[in-house]
Amino acid sequence: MSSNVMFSRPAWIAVVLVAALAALLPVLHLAFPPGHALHVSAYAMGLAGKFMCYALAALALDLVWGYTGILSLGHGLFFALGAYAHGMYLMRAIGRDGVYQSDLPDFMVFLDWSAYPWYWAGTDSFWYCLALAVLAPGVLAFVFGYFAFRSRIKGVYFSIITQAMTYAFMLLFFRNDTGFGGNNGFTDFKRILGHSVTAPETRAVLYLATLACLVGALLLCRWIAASKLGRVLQAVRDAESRLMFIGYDPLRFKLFVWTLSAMLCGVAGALYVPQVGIVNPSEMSPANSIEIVIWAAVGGRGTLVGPILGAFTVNGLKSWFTAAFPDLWLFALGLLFILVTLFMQKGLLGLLKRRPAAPAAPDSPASPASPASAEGAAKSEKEAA
Amino acid sequence: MNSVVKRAGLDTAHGVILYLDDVTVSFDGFRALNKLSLEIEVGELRCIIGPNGAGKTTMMDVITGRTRPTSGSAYFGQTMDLARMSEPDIAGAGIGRKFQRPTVFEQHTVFDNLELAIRMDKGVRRTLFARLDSAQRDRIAEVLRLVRLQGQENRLAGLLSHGQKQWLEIGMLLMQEPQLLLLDEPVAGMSDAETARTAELLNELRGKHSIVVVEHDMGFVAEIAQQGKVTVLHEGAVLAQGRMDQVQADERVIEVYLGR
Amino acid sequence: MKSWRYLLCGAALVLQGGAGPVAHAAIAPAALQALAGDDPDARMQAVSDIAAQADGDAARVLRALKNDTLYATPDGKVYIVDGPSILDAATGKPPVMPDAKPGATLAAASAVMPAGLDGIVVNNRLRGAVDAALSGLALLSPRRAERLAAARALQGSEPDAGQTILLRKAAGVETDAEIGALLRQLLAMADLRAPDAATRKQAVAALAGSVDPQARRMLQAMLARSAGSTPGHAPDGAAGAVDAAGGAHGEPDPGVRAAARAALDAINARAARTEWIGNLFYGVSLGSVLLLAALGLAITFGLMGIINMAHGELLMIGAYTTYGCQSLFRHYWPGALDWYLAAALPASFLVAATAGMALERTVIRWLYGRPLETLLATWGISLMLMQLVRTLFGAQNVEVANPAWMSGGVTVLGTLVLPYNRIAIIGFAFLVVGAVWLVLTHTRLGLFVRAVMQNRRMADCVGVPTGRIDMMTFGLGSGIAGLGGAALSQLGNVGPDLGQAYIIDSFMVVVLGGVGQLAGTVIAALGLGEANKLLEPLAGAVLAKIAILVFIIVFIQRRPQGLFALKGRSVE
Amino acid sequence: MQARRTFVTRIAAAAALLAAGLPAYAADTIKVGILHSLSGTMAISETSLKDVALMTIDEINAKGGVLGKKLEPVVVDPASNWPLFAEKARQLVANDKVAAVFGCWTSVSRKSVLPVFKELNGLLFYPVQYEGEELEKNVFYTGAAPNQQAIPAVEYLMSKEGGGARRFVLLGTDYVYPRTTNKILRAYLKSKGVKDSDIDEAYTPFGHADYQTIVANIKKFAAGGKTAVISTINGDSNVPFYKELGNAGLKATDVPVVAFSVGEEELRGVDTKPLVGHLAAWNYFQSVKNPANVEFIKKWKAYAAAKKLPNAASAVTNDPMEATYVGIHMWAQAVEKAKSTDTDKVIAAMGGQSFQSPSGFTLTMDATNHHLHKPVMIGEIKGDGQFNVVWKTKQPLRAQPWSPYIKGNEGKQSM
Repeated sequence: MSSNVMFSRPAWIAVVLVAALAALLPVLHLAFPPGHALHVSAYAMGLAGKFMCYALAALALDLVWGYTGILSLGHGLFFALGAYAHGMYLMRAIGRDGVYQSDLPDFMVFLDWSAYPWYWAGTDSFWYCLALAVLAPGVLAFVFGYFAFRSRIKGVYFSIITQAMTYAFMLLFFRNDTGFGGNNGFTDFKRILGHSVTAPETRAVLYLATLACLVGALLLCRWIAASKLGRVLQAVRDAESRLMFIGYDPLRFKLFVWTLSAMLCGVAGALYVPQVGIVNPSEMSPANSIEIVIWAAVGGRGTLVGPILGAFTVNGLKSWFTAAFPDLWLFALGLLFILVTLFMQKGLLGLLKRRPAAPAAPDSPASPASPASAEGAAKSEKEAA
Repeated sequence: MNSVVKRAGLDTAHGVILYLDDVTVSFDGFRALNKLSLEIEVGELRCIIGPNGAGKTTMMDVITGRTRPTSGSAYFGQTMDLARMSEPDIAGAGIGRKFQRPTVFEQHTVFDNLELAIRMDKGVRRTLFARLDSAQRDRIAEVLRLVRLQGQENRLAGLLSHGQKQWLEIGMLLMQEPQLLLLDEPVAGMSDAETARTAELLNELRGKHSIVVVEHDMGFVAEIAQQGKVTVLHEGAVLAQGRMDQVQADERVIEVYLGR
Repeated sequence: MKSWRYLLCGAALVLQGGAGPVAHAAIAPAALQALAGDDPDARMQAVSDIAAQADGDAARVLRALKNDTLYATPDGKVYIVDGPSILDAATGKPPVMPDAKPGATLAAASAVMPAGLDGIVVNNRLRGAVDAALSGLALLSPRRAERLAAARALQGSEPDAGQTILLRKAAGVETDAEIGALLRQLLAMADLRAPDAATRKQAVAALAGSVDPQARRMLQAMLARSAGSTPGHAPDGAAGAVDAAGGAHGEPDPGVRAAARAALDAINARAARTEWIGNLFYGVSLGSVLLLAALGLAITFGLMGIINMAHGELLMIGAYTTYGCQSLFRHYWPGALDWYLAAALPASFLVAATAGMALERTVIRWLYGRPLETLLATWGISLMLMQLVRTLFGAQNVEVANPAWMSGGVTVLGTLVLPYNRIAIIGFAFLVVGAVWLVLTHTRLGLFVRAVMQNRRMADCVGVPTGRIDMMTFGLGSGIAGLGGAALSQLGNVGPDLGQAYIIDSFMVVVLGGVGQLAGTVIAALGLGEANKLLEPLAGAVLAKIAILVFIIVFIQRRPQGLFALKGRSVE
Repeated sequence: MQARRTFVTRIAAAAALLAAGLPAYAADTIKVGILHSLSGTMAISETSLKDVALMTIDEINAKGGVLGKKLEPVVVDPASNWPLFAEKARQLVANDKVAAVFGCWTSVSRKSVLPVFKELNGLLFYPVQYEGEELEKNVFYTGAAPNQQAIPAVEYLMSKEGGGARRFVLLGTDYVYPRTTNKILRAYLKSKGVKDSDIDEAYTPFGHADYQTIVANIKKFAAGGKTAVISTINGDSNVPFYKELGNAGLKATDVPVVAFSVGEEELRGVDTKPLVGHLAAWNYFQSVKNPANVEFIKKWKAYAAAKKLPNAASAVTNDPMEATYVGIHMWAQAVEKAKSTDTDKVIAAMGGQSFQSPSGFTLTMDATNHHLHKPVMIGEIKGDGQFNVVWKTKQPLRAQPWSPYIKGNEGKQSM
């Protein structure tokens, strides 16, 4: 019996538990001196923070892919736009501490610019930039999505043009004359709201903010998924035309979830910049967008925990491999992707939940989500409820 | 362009719910519909038969807004120009369509399928905050009974038998409380028993809705057409029209359709 | 360069003695010594002096110098060391040495010679002089090709007095029309300096047909005003403008100036035309590259609907196979090195095809009907393939050389050079397209392929071995990609990242062309190529590329199914 | 929902692994980090630097190591991913507690790790010629600053020997190094009386592979007078550029191209016959003749063969490799002098360190600006992919990281 209950009791407990544990990291980081057994190094915390941003992006992507069956190969762009938007503030916040002691960022001084271009207006305000980090991806997604969905672009075609979009933006941002620092992008941040970005306290706060956003996003997505709208989204994925003929306008639903997802990605990006200390156009490279997809797939698409799990697993492995076997790690990672797609259609989460497989839904390029994993989706909905 | 629940503007003053007037549809030269004219009266159950490629499905497409007529006009009631409305609007206005191949939401339970179809404001916001009230639950239960799926409501639609899917789809149409039901081969691939039950079902619906049934199965048609009108399509135009026995007697029909 | 006067005498000698070397005169050791020294001007002088001898020895030494085969010992003895043979530069005979047999190898030689036998370094300046000198000699060569090359080589700079004399001589005896024209143009440049206006006027007229940038520069100089005037900016040269405040014109006589202006206009007009034609060619060329890159994908993605992210790596495999063949030829069959492509093409096709089939059997076959999952799997594959190549061949690019017949280019319209390798690749691209078309339309395999792609179940029922067809289709696509890689290796990098450079463009082309539409792919590729090349001069490389991408996005909005969308009755 | 629990354990695991994981390091070795991309787009250039670094470390260990301890290299792969560079740098310095890090190639990778080294007071040796406009206490730059590469090259081109070029095409990939270099060169050329109309500046995107139009433009521009091309094209685009150049019949004697990022390693990927005579400016060429270099080349070839590096047979040395080699040796010397690996002590000891480098000169580390005094050499490409050194400075030049040709740099010459 379908209902709008968000989480079952155990699920609630789990969420709170995980959040609490995650929130413990910065405390340990601050409370205990380096070397102490319980000390959590800035490195570990930074890593976890970074992963949480990735997780947020993966979660956002899964909302459109896993639930609505729209595969975006351009989410890296939304992520990057959020990052750049926040980066603009961080650049302004450097003030005169730059190499050329100018009010302008070094790269502008360097291009002999004497004033900020118009699109930098207002970026000295933290809150404006934060809003921008959400709105810029949102607006872009809305416009792009409106036209794409209106002309009923589906499946592969949609994926490819999203890829074209992010690729075009990457080239644009690589240009020095575009006014976003070209290849070097934004880096060497000094302070955020007056606090040094490298101070442990600032780090802790950023980390907690990220955690809060991630949990918030999780709850939001869960709420949407559990609502009737969530079921409509899956209906879009499985039989869009039927949905149309019972009176729903798929365009609006797709647009809604697509834009929302882009905004979440923007948030992830905004949180990402200060923690890694650099944003550059390669964040927009098609490969990065594909990686986000892979996180969702590895964790288990069509679920909400899956993408988070996936983001942590893949990036955790990446961080470890690149240090442990620098020459071979790509083999391992590549193999992982292949195995996951071949044998774990429900991703890692699928492994954790033993459930009988269900019959395949009619499958076509227009409904990308594989029947089995869609099944997984439907199921995980059920028992979360 | 919110699809509205109250059938604003559906004006059936002249007792006619659907007009097709000189509708022509051509794909790169090939005329799927050729000056097709047709009228469906309120509460009528009309059977439409015709050999493959006669244009039955294209006609459905035109009525439901999937295909735009190359020329001619299609009106829902006196006022609604179907050629100007989007699929969802048409559905919202009260035309329900069942496809040839049963299409239901396989990953949803039977209950969810019906709930999704329920007649209400289907905009994004309303959907997001939608809650089922008891009246709606009763309605769902009623339809479940009607389409003989009681006790199945928590099964995934994908697990239903072919016939059950057909019924579920019809049930979804009923949830929309449509004025006009378009049924494209409702008994295709059904066992005799299922066919019989479907016939019963349609007979129950007779009068409550205007119904257009496109079907090959003559036996079935004969069963549900009763004294009602039967239309024979051929090469995108009406070949003959009249009571079943008349039509069956018409030698042109025998020529092209029963073919010998 | 007064040396040209000697050169003239030498040349005269050569003429008298008919073609071919004359009485043998060894080369002055002093000159050689200077050549070996490190006073740049002395070395230039030495080149002139040697050139002045204008005989076989001189030519041999100069060529040796040009080809880095001229060696010197610290005490200034100079030898021509070419592979196994050693010659005394001065005499052109094997060096007279106590215990070295004639034709001893460099190693042997250096063993007996004073230590520190070392190559004589040539820099551009010296090389330029050597080239000029050699061309000067070649002007009188009996072989047309050599004379033509020489005449061409002499362009680009104004001939000096000595050169002029030689040129007149050569022009006098030149029988070939084309060469004659070139020589006359060179002479005309000299005549521009002539004292009397009439000669100058003739010269100007003669130069109207010239493609030599130097000629253009000189004409501009004539029109420019001497004071504060820049070449390239020609003020209005109407008669009477002379006494205007701007100072005197480079050319005093208004009549000649008018002629010069006319000539200059003619030259510029021709240049503009040539540039336009050039852009068109570049577009086609780029288009053919895109086509070769995308064609394989048009089959695997277009026909089979497999989002093959490893497509780029299949290109790479093709390129590396080409590299492998080249290395093998180098090693075992250096004589036929120029023809290594003949082996490389089939090889790259087979290797890539095999790799493709292996992928299809092991991974992709399990993912049919789940196109977006193949994307992930093939992405993983592409990562592994790249790393594999890195471990096998190293992260650095490997060298794939154009065969001799593919390097250089044909000069059309005087200035426009169409590189042979690009011409070859354009031709090749269309050959491959033709072949694919034939396979798909005129063979049983093609029939099956189309059948399976249109209705797998039905094909299955009528007994088409769909499994095998899938494998072979994918193999075909991969093989084509391999061919593409082989072709691309002739233009750019062959490295582990080769594939990444093309994968996105390939997808754009296929999608733009319309999935499953071979013709669409061809048109899309050429269209994008042209568009890109016509935009680039206006917007620059980056913006041009962005514009193209935006265009693609917008276009897909208009025609979601690509260029060649199939309209039809909606099917549920 | 057990998924959530494993998700917890994963965080915990990750944290444990990464935080607690590595700081346990043996006291009898000194760890040094090697931070070069072994995958991704930069692997092309950086892989060989990793190998040279390892070779140098072996060499030092063979001589008994430093302070009587063996050096223990920690190799990581930042995969040409700039944020990953920062992460890896932190891991090396904070977790592995390495005494020094040798690495980075692109400007952006350096910029992305800088904050880390400043924050953790680590030590970075950067072996690549770069744009300057930077001076960091924690970084030692063993590559060339613009005045140690670009300007002498242009001087040469303008000289009689160099062909007396009067017009210049500044051609580069669109990122900070070419931009800066060209900015400096433009200012320099102006100071030499070259008019703006005689300078043409053009940029191409990364990985640009189609140089038809560009080459055509160069040809057109060159029609206006004796022209030279100054190329700051990024490694990977050079092959297509040079192939186009060769086939379009632009000979070095007509339009010489001088490149700042093309060395022996890059030329391995090109058929150099059509390129004979084009130039490159570096502080070292494999072809320079002196005992130190002979030794260096011999060691490298032996190492490549021993480690079975891919196509070891054709192994070559180049400038950044030499810079890496020098950097590691100087660091070792400094540690010996400081009797400690403590960053500040080593920084102090680095000043004035000198080393007999394969370039045939004795290089000295400038105490005030952390750059090496380097000789400048101009080489012409030969048919065999090596370079003829056609010009070199008499003695090493002091680096000017803050180019006097960029305004606002006055009096910024040291820290």
